[in-house]
Formats: sequence, C-alpha cells, structure tokens
Amino acid sequence: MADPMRIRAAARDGTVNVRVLMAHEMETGQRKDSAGNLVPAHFISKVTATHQGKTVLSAQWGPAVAKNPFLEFNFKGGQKGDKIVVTWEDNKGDKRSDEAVIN
Amino acid sequence: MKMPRTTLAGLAVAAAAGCAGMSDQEATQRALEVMQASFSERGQAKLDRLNQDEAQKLCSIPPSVVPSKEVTERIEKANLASIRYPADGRLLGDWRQGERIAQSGIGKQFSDDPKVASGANCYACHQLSKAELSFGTIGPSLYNFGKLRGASEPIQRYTYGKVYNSQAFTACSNMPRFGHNGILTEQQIKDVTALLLDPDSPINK
Amino acid sequence: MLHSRRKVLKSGGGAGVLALLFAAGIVRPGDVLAQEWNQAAFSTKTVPEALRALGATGPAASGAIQIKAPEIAENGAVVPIAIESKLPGTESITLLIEKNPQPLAASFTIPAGTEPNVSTRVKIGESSDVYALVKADGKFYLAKKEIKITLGGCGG
Amino acid sequence: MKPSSIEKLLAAAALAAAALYPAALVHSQSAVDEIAKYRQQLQDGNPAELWEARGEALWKQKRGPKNASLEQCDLGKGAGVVKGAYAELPRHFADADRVMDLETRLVHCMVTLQGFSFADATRRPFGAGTNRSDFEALGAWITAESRGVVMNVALRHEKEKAAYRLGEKMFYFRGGPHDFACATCHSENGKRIRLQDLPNLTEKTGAQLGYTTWPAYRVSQGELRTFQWRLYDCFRQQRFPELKFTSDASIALTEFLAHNANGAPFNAPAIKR
Repeated sequence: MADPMRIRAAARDGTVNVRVLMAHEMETGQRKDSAGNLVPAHFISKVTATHQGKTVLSAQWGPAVAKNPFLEFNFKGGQKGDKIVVTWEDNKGDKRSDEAVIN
Repeated sequence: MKMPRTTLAGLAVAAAAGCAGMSDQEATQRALEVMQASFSERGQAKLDRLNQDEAQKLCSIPPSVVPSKEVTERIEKANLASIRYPADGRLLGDWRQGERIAQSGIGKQFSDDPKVASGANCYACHQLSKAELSFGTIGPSLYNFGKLRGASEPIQRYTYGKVYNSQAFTACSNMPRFGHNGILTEQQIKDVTALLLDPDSPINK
Repeated sequence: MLHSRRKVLKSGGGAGVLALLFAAGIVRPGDVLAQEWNQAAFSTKTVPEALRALGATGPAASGAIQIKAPEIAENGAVVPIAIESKLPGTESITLLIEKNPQPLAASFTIPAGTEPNVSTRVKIGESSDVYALVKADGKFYLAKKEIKITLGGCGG
Repeated sequence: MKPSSIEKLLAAAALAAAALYPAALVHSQSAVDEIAKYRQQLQDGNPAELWEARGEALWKQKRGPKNASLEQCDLGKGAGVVKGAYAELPRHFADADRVMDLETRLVHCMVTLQGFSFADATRRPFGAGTNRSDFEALGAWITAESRGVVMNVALRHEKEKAAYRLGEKMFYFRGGPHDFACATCHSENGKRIRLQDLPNLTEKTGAQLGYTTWPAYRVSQGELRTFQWRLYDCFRQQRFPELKFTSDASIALTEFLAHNANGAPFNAPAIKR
C-alpha cells in the first residue's frame, strides 16, 4: 500500500492553489540494480484532481516525472472548507486517493 | 612547530582541554583508537587505510596552522624522492584520455570495483577547460595551464611530478598524490599531463 | 459510442489512427487523457514522432507560452519545470524533453476554470531542449527552452 | 511532419519566446546564479514531508517484542518530549552513561522500550527505494520538531567535552589513498566542489549553515538522509573504510560539528542536490 500524499490547498482571492507530493519510486525501466538486472518500469501514469466532484486537473505521466512527484496548479471557484480529492494510478494498476480541506 | 591562530575550534578546545584532561598527543592517540574501533573494512577499503604515513600525520592540522620550515622541507624532500618518471622518457600522453580521467571521480572507494580504472576527478577542485561549467574551486584554475607555461622539458617534468606527488612541491597540499599512492597508472598520469600541456587540449584553447 | 471509441483506440493503437481521429474532430485529446494512458505517444523516441502521436500536426511557434525552469540544473534527477500558457482557450499543456529516451514526459488537461499554469519536476538525462506543447482553441502551439544538466558533488 | 521542418519551427519558437520573455533566455548570468535559481525552485515542495509523516506514525506505533511505541523515549528533554530535542543533541545520557546523537538514542529506545536486539534495530540504517529505513523516517519527523529552535549543544559533562575534543581531531585526520580529511573540503571559506558550495565547518557561519540543514532530501538519490548518513558518505568518498552506524567516531564528529553550530536556528529537513 502506497504512502499517503501530502496535499496543500489554499484559497486566495477566489483562486485555489494546490500543491501535491506523492510517494512513488517512478522507476524508468532503464535503471539496473546492483546485480546488473534491469529494474522494471514502475511509475504513476495518471493523476486526477477533483473539487466537489468536478475534475479540476487531469494528467498523464511517463517515467520521466521525478521520483516522489510534485505537482502544483491553480483553479477558480473553490472555497475555504471545501474538499479536494487527488487520485493517482500507476502502470501496475496500483491506486491511491487522498483528500485535503482547502484553507 | 605549529603556530596556532585563534579559531573558533581552537578556542573551544582550549576551554575543553583541561577538563577532558588529555594532552594534545593523548587526544591524537585516543582519536585514532576510537576511529579504529568505529570503522569496518569493506571491499577494497581495509582498516590499514587508517594507518597514517609521516606526511598524513604531520598534515592532520587546521589550514590556519602553518607547519615549520623544517617540517615542510622534510615532507617535500621525502615525497620528491618518491616520484618515478616513466622509463621511456615520454611524459605526454593523450589529452582526450586525460579529459576523461579529469571528469571521473571513481576509484578506491569501498563502493568502487577495484578492476575499473580510477579517475583523477580534477574538475571537482579545478577549473580546466572552458566548456565545463561544473568545476570546483578548492584548487587554483588550471585554464590555459600549458599556454601560460609552454611545454618545455622542465615544465613537463614538473607537471608530471606534481600529479604524481603533489607534496613533493607543496607540503600538506590538499591534492591527492596520484602516482605515489597508486591511484593513477603511469599512462594515466601521462594523459593528464597532456591534458594540461598539449597545445591542442581544450585547456589551452 | 464511448465503448466503440475506446475499442478503436485500443485496436488501432498506432499514432496514425489517433491523428486521423483528432483531425476529423472525432476525438479530442482531453477525452483520451481522461480514459486511456496514451501508450503510443509515451513510447515514441523523438519529438517529431511524439508530436505526431499527439495529433499535433503543424504546431505554431508561440511566445505566449512560458517555460519556467533553471537554465542549469544541479542534478538531472529532479528538474523543476513550470509551464504557463497565455493563449486563450488553453485545453492542454504537454511537456517534452528532446534528449530523453522517450521525449514525452507529462501531459496535463486543463478544464475551464483551471489556470493554464502547471508545475512539476522531471528527470532529464543530459543537457537538452525541452518543449511545451499547448493546445488552445483546437490549435497546437509550441515553445522551447534549453536546460543544461551538470555533474555535481564529489563524483563518486 | 519531417524533422527538418520541426527544427525550423522550434527555432522560431525560441525566437518568439525571447521576444516576449527576454529574461528567460539571457545567457549572461553565471552558472552559479542559475544553480541558485534551481535550488530556489526546489524549496517549495520538499518530499521530506513524506518521511516526516511516516516518522510521526512510526513513533506512535506499538512495535517490537514488547509491543511498545517510542512515545516514552527520552531524547534528552524528558520522556516523550520531541519538540526542540534535536537542537540539544548529541548529549550525555546518564541512563546509558554515553554521549548519544539522535540515531544512537533511537536505537537505545528501540532496545530498551520496544525490546529489539541491537542487531535487529540497526539492520537498515539507510534506505534504498522500497527498502526503507525507520531512522530516516523518525529522523525526518523528530528533527522537523526542532525547526526554528536555536541550536544549543552543551559541553557540560566530561564525556561531552571529550567527544568534542576527539571529534575535532578526527575532523583534521588525513588518511587513505587520497590523503583526505574532513578538513580537506570543509576548512576554508568560499570553496566549492564542482558547483556545490562547501561550508567551512571550522567557523561559526559555515558550521551553522552546514549542520542546521541536515537531515535533507537528496534529489540525486530520491532519499531522505540523516546526519549519520552524511558522515558515512563523506568517509566513503574520503576513501576510508566503512563508518559503523552510531559508532563512537560518528558521535564524536557530530558533537564537534553540532556544538560549532550553536546559536543558529535549526532549519531542516532541507532539500539538497
């Protein structure tokens, strides 16, 4: 089971700034381990963020996104106290969903 | 023998010395014993790496402490005597190989494969070619090293010798003694010498 | 409709089919992002191939796209990059790294109400141009920036 | 589209960008300024937070043969007091009659409170990918609880004074095939290795800058590293043998460096190359 994300969402002047840290190895599939064997690719491939059920961002990633990914974006219409939900899915089908309250 | 300047560390030691009840010599000895118990051998890095030679012992001092002229001369004389120049008399190798050696920082670590040739990691401490922006400043810039000095035989001998054993010319230099301590092979030192002196080397452009 | 469309994408697989569908206005890239990971585009080995796979035929160079990234990165394992589009009607923002084995790094779909400004961190294997591809009002636009990757530390 | 036409287009893209955002493409700035910008951009969003979250949970989790948490662990300010504790470590602990740094104290608590053997507790000092280290998680959280607290490492006890004294000797100790000491890289101002600034750890400003920014998330490794790792890997690159985790030499050096940093606010976990 993957570790929880760290999500920060802050509303200012009608715009919500969202910053997310995700715990993931983001293996490229090109790295060799100490025994010389190729480590299989393992990376977050899809990310979605929703606010009150509406998608405010969706993304597709390849293995070039850095280990323990960071994502920042801004959307309009969120209020303090609203919930934002971020979900990721990796290329092996593992999923993780976390939520944060906008402050 | 040493001329201590007042450094922060020096002051703290002065304050602590009496209470900890050790002479400088005792503290040196005790530190070595603690280190011997605190490291374990791994791969090519055996515990004998904690056995200091004379230069290492005499140079285990802050940079603010200047060794006496007598000590300096003793270190330089002994190290000068260690330099082995190539039997074939040729001191300049291939600067292209030299550049590779200058870029590589591997070798002699417990994590390194002893079968793989070591690098000299020159760029970690020196500016060399203009193209490499990522260079250190622990040592002086060597950009245009050969252009400024030419490549006469005495300059070649000095350069080869300096890479072979830096402390032959500067006691307690921070620079590793690449030939003396078997970090680089004779051919590798020739290649690094060429990197520094060859007119076609990017260092002299 | 949805079912058959997915089937087309899966069985067609190749970039050509996608491009045709994009061109015909049958599929919008946004729809693809929401559903299937774009295997075809992420597998391409060059920027032109990636652009083709994304259906971005004939993108126009644009000064209204800003790539915010350091010109020199201390380490290629983590390079912070933010892309901001000032193009009205921005629908998606895509990041490509020319010298990476697979140039397509990340693609973001920007719904109405979300600012066309995203920030992330990527791996860059060696000094390279990076491209920001923006789709706005149905058209593709492109901007680039060079990022140098340096060797760092003690080197061992 | 042929690659050649793409190239033309990309050149045009660069020109257009230069017209609108001239600052973005100015090349006159030095490499050092650009690296500073790189570091600045990384500050916002430090993955160390992921370790901090795991560390806090681990502190409270009942584990080991005694099925106990670490919540009663005394880090020097009383059982269970975490806030500000790291800013006063290493220190002499009467219950063990030994000077201990954070990691050593955690091992002590894992053994005494949770019932782990020393070997089990110290099986994985440093993490690698999915093989994670408890010390790195606990270290991230415990040190974060000292953020902003002024460093105050006392030399009261005889053993603290002795540790400082020996740590200083070790700092200047030259050895191995490269003749390196800690001092080779860390005893002068304004030096760097490649493009990385080297703090002068023998004077206050440098010692403060160096010591108060560990632990750190190392982007080159994608791992959170504590001060024990910092010393371990410096010695590896000094070409010394392998430094034993929580060894007396590691604690003595930490005592020397931490005390030299006194007076500065602690500012970690940080993020570094």
